[in-house]
Amino acid sequence: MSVLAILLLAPLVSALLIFLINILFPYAKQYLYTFFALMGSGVSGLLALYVGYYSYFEKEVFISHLFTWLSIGNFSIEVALKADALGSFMLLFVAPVSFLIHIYATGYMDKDKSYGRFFAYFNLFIFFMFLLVLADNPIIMFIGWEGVGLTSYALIGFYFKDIQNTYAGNKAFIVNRIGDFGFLSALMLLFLEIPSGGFSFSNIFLNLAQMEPSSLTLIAFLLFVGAMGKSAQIPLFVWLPDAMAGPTPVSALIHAATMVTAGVYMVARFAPLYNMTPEISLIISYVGALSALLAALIATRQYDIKKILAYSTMSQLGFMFMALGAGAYSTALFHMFTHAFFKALLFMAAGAIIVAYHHKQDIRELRGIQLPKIFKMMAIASLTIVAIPPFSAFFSKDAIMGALFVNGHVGIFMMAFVTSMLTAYYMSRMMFVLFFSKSKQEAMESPKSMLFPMMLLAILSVFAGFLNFPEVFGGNMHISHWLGLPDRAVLIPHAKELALMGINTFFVLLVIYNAYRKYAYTETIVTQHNDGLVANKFYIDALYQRFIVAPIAIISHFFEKWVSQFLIDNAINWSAFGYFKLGEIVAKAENGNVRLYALYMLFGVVFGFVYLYWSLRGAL
Amino acid sequence: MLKAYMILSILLFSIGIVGLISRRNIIVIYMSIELLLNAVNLSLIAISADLAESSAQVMSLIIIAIAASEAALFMSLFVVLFRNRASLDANLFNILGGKK
Amino acid sequence: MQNEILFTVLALIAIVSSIVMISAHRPIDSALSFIVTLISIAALFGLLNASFLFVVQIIIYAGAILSLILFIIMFLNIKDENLPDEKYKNRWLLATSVIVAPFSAILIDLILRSDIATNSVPSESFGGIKDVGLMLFSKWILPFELVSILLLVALVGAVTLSKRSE
Amino acid sequence: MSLLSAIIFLPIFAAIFLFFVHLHINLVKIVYMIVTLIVAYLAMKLYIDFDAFSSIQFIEHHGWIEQYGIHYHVGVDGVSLGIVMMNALLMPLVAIALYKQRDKRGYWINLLFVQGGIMGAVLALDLMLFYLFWELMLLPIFFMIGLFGYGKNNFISMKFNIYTIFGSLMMLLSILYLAVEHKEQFGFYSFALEELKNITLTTTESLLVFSGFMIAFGIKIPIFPFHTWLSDTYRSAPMGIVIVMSALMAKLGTYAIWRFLFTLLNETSQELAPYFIWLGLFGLIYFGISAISQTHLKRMFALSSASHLSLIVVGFFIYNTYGLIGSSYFIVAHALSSAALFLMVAMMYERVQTYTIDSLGGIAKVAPLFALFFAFFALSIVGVPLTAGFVAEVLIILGAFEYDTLIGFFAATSLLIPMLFMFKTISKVLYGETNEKTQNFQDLRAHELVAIIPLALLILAMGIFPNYFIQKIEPTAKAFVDKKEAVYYE
Repeated sequence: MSVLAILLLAPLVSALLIFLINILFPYAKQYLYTFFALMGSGVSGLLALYVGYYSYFEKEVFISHLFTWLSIGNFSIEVALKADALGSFMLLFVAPVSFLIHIYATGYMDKDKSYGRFFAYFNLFIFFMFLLVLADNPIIMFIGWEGVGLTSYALIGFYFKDIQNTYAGNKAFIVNRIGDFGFLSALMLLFLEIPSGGFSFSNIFLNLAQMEPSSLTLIAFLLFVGAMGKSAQIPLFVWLPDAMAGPTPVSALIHAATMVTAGVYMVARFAPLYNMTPEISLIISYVGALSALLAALIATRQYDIKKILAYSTMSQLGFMFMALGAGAYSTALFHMFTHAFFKALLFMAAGAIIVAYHHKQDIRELRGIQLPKIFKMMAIASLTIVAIPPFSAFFSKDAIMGALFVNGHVGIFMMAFVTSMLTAYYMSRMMFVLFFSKSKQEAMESPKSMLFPMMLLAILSVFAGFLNFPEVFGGNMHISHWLGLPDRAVLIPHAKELALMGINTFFVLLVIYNAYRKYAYTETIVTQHNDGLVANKFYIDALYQRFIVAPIAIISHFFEKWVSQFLIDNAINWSAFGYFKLGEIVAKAENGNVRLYALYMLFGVVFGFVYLYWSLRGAL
Repeated sequence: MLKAYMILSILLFSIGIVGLISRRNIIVIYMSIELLLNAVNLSLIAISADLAESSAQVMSLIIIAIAASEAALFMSLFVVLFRNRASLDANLFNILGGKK
Repeated sequence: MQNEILFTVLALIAIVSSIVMISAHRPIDSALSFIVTLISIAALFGLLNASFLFVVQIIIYAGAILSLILFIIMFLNIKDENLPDEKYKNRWLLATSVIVAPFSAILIDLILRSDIATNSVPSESFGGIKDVGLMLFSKWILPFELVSILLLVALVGAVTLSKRSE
Repeated sequence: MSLLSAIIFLPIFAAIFLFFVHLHINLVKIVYMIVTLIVAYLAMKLYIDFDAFSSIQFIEHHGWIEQYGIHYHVGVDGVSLGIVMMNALLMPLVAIALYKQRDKRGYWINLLFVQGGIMGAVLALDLMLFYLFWELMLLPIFFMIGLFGYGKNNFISMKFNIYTIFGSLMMLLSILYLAVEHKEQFGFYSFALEELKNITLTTTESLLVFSGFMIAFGIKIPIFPFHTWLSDTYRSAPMGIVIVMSALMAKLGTYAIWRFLFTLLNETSQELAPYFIWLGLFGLIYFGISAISQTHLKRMFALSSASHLSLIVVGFFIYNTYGLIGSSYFIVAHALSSAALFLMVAMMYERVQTYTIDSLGGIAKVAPLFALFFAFFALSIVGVPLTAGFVAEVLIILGAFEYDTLIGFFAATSLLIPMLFMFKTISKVLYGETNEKTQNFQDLRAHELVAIIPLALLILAMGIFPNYFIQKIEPTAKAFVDKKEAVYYE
């Protein structure tokens, strides 16, 4: 068994074990589940660090061939795992963050009736995520891709007693599947373009040059449709805010740190393809910019603490897509890396608050909460997300800004800039409303199992930025070099970069000060009016409901009632009844009256005579 | 002359058919049938006379014999039917149509 | 010439009386006019030299069958309320005539167009009882015997039918 | 008696025996179990002995009505093997799951009969024999719906049978026409598939013959617009028959397209393929969308089956290696999933006495195992990864893209359409608050688990290790495609 196979299968095995225990022994002790859950994610977390270490320092590529999935004719799809630099990099944050959130979840889900079920799904999710990351060919990647969507569906609707949660899960999965539709179509087109040699990533990239440019464009676009769905970009983002119905660890792991970034990972994975289709790259940039702006705008008027964070996630993903579109793949990945830490931290802190205050999520009801440790952690995360130096996101976001600046699309750059201002605004709004208030609310501090992972993540949020220390400060961009992705040249003069950073930081601080004036120790958040375009999320959900969901229901009804039953079935039934009626009419003639029979005979005779006479008229 | 006889025979035959179909009185129906037979007989005899051949006359004789036996049956039927229904209406005798 | 006049008169009598027969309301009227038809047909037989058939027609038809009908009519003591209520009798007659008309018209037309008359001269004894009798008992012996069986069957049938079923 | 004949006639003779010998109902069930298990064992043996190469194997050939060239001629290849296996596997499982619910001798006798009929129709290589079995398997269904059905069962039974017999008669006309044509061209009557494919037909003739076959198959599958018998029949029919119809008989229709139309009328099939592909795609979307507004579980699953069967038809008519393998694989995968799902629905009906989706809810809370399996089978119908349906759908979509990009996109909507109704159903049935109907919902009992766990495992195995199964189908599919291309280049 190779390292990767163990890494992949450990969570699966633990998921299955938890599952079996849950089914066979409904009254099993909770620590049993805890043990298996942490074993699964722990083993893979450690192995991921090992893989990351060897990949980074020894430039080693881990490969593990499991079995042949499908072999038709001379074309076969292998279940092979491959941890190249990109894969190892993904593992490096996915696995440890998963492990930390597992630890956190043991505290969060403590005494929950469905403790076992939760961890079964959770470990299953990690399995699929690893499959997605490690897959050496797109079909297996797609399996992981769908699998994470599926577990996400199960976890969003985890508290299924409230059917609204289930509907949120349905929505997530259906919207994701629209993306998958694009993804799979792209894969199929790609598959058919490849002349021979298997459907692995390396072979695809080898054959890129021979492919039709037009079909490449189509493939690139369809792949991006898949990414849109998974990474909640316009227009397929509607599921993400609703997905917050799941337990908070789920939001932290799946809807912030890992799954939603799969779209970014996938686009980066197909970087050689996107380098050949600049027009699609531009579309990606614009979609990312618009999503970032829209989400940030909506976030400024949300009250649910988790929804604010959800929109913030979407907005940050928008940033990553902007970078991807600009060709700065490793920059996007680096932002994803730091984002995983600080966004997970934010969600975990939010979860701690929610647990401490008995599942209240509205920031208007949570004003003036008294949780000093949580506050510290949340403050670090917030400062990170608004990109205050020297927190990690400062480096990653400014790298993105720099790339956009160089790339030359002023509109995108301006949108990115406005978005980062708005980010500062809504984050500080949330922080000030939660912690800076005249009223005070006391509560129990969270258990250690929840605090410990948060601390670790806080440390990572602060220092992760130094891993890719920009050259302008004398760093050497370790991660970018390690990843070795085909970035399109991003050369920004150091003076300009410094100026950009300065301007950015200055405006961010200005915005934070404004937010402080507006929200800290005031009643603004309560008195603020609650209507208008932004507060109603631009009516997008209503639009979707109006123009997509409702028409489908109407069409369905129309098909079933009018086409199937009225038109076709009636036609068939009436053709049968027609015979019946015809029989009745004919039977009327056969009424037993012999005179009439004679009459019919007469008719026949006369007709025969006339016919014969007519046809023989020439002979006569 | 033969043609005149034949035409007369045709006319009588047609009148017989009209009576057979349009009347509901079974006695009249019976007599219409007899008229048909007579019309045929007439044409047979006319042909026989024209050909100077007596076979047709024998045929007519046999037809008359058949008519006689038919008459016997019809008469007994009249008696039976009238006894059961107290009517001569042909429309009443429609058990051939099955149960209604 | 004499024959033609006789034929025309007899034919007219036969047609008129048969029309009366089918259109009369009461069966007794029909029966009486039918006798007229039968007798005129018998006379036509005579006109055609079929002297034996003339006799047979008079005796069997006009004599036996028709008197049987009259007897039955009397026997059943048919009153007016026993007669069918033929409200649309005339319409029926008219409609059926219209249907039959093309049939007769075509036949008549064919008869008129065709050339069927041979006008053979019959022998002296033609149509006499000897002539017919010889034919009947030589060439037609089998049909004759069969008819006798038929008559027997009809006899038995008539008796069985009119027997009151217990 | 050799293997295939044993598989065909064992159930039929057992059914006849049970019909004439009045045994106690428990004995009837035992005989049923023994017979179906023997058949399952024989089918297993068949599967193991089956060599993965293209030609037809296990051929039996005996004279029957020699003067008209009708033979008893059976054989199995990669595609029919799948249906034989499903038939052999599902019948005992159905009995295990439902044995407590039905105490009528006729129920089990008819099921045995229908098993034999389907086996015969799948394995027949002589058109007359095929027609015979094709009609033979209708008969039990007629009785089952009429005797044990729900609602307006007599009307529905009559409608279903008149409808399908109408189709069968059209097919019979085509078969007879072919046989007579063979006599004209080669001097002797023949109903053998191998010989009939040699005759040459004019365009009009082959179109007529084709449509005769296609009406029969289209009604049985059903293809739009021959589908209106479907939802009523499924609603009314007892569950054993619903499973047989959705899992086996409908598949038999698609299989027959492959076996008979593609063999006999290869060129005509090629020419008409685009129309049927579009019809299938339309059906896929149409049935899927129709299913969304259904409130009756069985009706909904009926339309869902129809939707997927349309996809199978598309896969066959695409007629390339991926499409053929995908469709054959889908036949098996969908048989497993839909049979399992209908079994679950039957178990649910036994507990709550209703099929109305809106009157259910919260089952996941009181019966987690039931909910788990129900959700699993529903998801396997949707075709999520690691289930057999996913592999099949991917292959069909791949084939569709190879055929034409636009058709590929439409075929790929099969990722979306089934979800729309399936997820709504899962939510409404399993989740939410319990109500007075479902609060005492009993979880799965041991015998029910025995019936559905093999199905679940098989679905997973086929989803995770498809290669092992596809190796049995692949040579047959490739042989067909090679032949098609040979014709194409001539």
